[in-house]
Amino acid sequence: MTALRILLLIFLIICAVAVSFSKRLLVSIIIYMAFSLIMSILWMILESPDLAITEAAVGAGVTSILFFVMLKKIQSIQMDPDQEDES
Amino acid sequence: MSLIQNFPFFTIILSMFSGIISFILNGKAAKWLHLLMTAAVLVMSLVTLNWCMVNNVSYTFMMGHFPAPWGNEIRVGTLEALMAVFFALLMLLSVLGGIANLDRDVQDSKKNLFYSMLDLLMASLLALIYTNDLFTAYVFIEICTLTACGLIMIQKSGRNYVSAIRYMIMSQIGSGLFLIGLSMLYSVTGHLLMTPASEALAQLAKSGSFDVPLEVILILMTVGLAVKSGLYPFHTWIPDSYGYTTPTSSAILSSLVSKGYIFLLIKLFYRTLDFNGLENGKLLDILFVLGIVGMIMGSVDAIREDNLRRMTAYSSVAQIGYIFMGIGLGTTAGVEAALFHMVSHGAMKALLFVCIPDLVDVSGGRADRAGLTGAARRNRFAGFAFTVGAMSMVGIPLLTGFVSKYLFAAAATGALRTKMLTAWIALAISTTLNCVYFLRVVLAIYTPAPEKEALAEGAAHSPVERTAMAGLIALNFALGVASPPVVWAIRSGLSMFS
Amino acid sequence: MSRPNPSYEGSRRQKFMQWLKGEYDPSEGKLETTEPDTSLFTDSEYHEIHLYLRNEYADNEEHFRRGVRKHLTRIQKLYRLMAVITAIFMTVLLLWAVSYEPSYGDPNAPENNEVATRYIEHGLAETGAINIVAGMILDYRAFDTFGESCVLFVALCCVLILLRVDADEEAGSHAREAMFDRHFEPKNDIILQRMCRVLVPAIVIFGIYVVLNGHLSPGGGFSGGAIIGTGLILYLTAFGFANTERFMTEKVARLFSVAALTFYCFAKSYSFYTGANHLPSVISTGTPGAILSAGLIVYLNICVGIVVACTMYSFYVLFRKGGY
Amino acid sequence: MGSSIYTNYEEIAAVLLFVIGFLNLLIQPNLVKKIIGLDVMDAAIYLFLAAKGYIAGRTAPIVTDGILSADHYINPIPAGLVLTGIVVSVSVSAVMMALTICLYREYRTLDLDEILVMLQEQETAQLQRIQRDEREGRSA
Repeated sequence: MTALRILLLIFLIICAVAVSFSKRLLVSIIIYMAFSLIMSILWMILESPDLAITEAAVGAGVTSILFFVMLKKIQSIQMDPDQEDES
Repeated sequence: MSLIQNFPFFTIILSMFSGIISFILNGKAAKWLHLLMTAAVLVMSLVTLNWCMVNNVSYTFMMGHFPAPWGNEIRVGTLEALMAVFFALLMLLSVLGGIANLDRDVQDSKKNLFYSMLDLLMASLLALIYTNDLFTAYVFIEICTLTACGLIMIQKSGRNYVSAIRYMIMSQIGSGLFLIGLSMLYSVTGHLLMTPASEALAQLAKSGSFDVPLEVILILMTVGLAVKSGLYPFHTWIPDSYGYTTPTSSAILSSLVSKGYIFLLIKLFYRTLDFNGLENGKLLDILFVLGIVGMIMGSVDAIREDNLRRMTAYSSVAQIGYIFMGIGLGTTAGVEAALFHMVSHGAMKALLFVCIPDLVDVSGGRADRAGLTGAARRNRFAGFAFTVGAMSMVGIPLLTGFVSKYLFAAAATGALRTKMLTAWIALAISTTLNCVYFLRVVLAIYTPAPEKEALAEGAAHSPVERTAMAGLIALNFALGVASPPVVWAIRSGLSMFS
Repeated sequence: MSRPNPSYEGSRRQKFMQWLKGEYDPSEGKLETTEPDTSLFTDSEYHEIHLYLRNEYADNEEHFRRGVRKHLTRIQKLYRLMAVITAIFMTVLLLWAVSYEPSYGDPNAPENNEVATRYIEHGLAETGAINIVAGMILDYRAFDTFGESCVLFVALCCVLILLRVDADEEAGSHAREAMFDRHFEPKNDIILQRMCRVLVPAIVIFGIYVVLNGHLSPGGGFSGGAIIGTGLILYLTAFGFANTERFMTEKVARLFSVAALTFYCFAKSYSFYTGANHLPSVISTGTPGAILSAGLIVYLNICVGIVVACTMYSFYVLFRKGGY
Repeated sequence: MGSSIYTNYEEIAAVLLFVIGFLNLLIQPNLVKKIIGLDVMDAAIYLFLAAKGYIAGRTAPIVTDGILSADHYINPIPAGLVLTGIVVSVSVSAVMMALTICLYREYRTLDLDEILVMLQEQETAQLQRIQRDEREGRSA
């Protein structure tokens, strides 16, 4: 169990570092999703099922969806021809 | 338990409830609800204050069916009630004082959301004042941060978005530090309520275990709250956030929000982290030094700034420095002076922020000194209000700024010799610098500028705003002339605070 | 404007005054400006030349931009350096503190004191909740949790202020937002729609199960609400606004949130008031294990669930289109 | 250094994650990464708290088989605090995301440093325009 714990913790740190160094934002967000899932497994190991279910629903679910929709929105603003002419 | 003792709880719930209900009201109804709610909070807090002063006790109020180490609780005393009175009063006057500007700056369809935020801000400030539980404090700090962010960006413009996001970043760092300190505190004491935690801490200090975590906890929590209240090296978000939003927001942000965090810090020092034990540590010295640096550098930055609202915002940095300097003196008198200055700075800054837009309006929208020339001749009332606020900031007798400077100087005599001299010198320098930048503006606005007379014609005069400004002027004079009862209330409140 | 004293230009005093006034000269250090020989010109001519030169430089966008950028980069470098130093200092400080903390999994750690013991040993009798965490956050420490719901509510208000497109917005914003939204609309994707017919009811029912069993099993209002919200979002992505607006409009979301929060507010006020004044409370804890047990907890969980589901769905919709 | 450093892996990881998140929040110019940094920072604190609540060999605080002994369950308080905290961090990140969209709409970039440069430019240009107008007004 200790080995698994340490492995998961190392994954967490790798994810956190990878977020800051990845070039594309979409990749960072997917890595953040993975971060949340690992976190939720860790909380299961730490005997806190309440937290695990919340983190899985919120961190990996809703927050990531919000991130995706934000990126999409930004892309659609970018593609908007009207605004390009104005600026 | 008498009905009056329930009033603090009623004020918190009432303001939260009006915040929730405002969400489905229209803008006008939400405005009236907000004004009525603040007035009700003011009256109830006054009654509580009276009750506490007559009975000269402080009491705890259980939030639920379970007593101290298990359930949440709030604690009420003279000092808390006094702060609640002033916070409600300043909130009411700031909103009334900027009401015409609010109508102009805030979109009609979003007015109800704005008032909803104001209600919840009031609730969170009241909860920060009264709470006796560390985690409740954290949750309400977050409400306070988010509502403050909402107040900054209510006037939609790119500049306000930038200041809002900078504010959020700094505040989240502060909250993060506070929360990790809180987790460590919980892990070594096992309590979240302030009083049991302090008992556990006293035992730990006796047994000598966990000395290192305790020191780190102290540093983390203090730095967290200092970042959030804008102590000098962490002040970079202040001028932008205060400088460009609607005047009510600026007034509330500078006179209430940052004060709420400082009050919580003082409460932590007194109730949990053992203020008297702190005197031996280095932390108060660091706060003292940062306060002094803030007093001087804030004023220097204010001198360099030409835009009037940003200048006033920089002067807030200096005033926060005064408050931390008072806490850093390490004596009860210093904390009393800091508490009085929290009130008096609130009164002065609310007045300044509320009257500046009127001066700018009669100068064709220009906020720099050259553009404001003669503004006081075009709008005499606002000019007078600005002069009173500026004189108070400088520390002219009969006004509240003088009393707080006097209290700081008097408190310094009781401190260590080096601190005493440093405090006096810093007070002298800071006052001189205050004089420079405020009197410069006062002179500019009274300099005749006949070619600009035409600008005065289009400016609107709102009687409500004038009444509110008159109220703030009166408050400045009242706190200056009749300060002894307030100081006495602070003193007696502080004696039953811990 | 009088002619400046030649010896004043470039002197320390002038630099100090410039610094004091916060003036920033964008062409500083870039251009060699020679003062025109004053003996050749009359006073007014000199003034004109002076004005012309200054205007030229002020309008020179490229110079100006580079100057500002250089100035800001200098500040940013310093700022980054400070941030890294702070971070290193903080790592050392925190690790130092952690090394003296109670060790992992230690049953004798100070936080396992009478508070936690009472929550476990009397929690079932006093709150009626089998899930002790739910009993703790919704009964023992209910004020925090009410504050937490309010945080979510405040966040919703902030996002509404920022992103909702109203009638009084500048003309054309509605049309523009609708056009942006076309990038999201699925082109009636048959696979997605078939999958959603199966998945969405399952997700929503699971969410409702998590909410209703908050006091009996892991989960509760918040996680269940988030699950329901995700289900609604999935439905919206598959079938588009035309279908969701049949049952989920802004008005519905707003009324549900406010009703839930109002109920929460009143229920908790009642319990705080009776608790503090030592009055008997009419709320009974019921039989442990039944769905309708644990006093107010199950109702509060439902309220939190509604608020969270509506808020999450609203966030998504506002981010996408700025309104319903 | 104390002895707990050899056993508290979760806490050490939490400290490292906290600092990584802190640095991301402060020195990443990109707003999206700043927000992720903020979330990482908060998650680190929650990991710290949850690890504090764990007791070796005990089960989750959900009453099973009617056992009501404190020796059987882990500490429920950290879990409750973290549950509250997660909600707060979601709310904060949602607000920051909304702000990011607005900033992008206004300035067409996600780089906060770039935005600050633009603001400074606007401000200085405005100031110079005012000063120029004044000079011309006076000389005329």
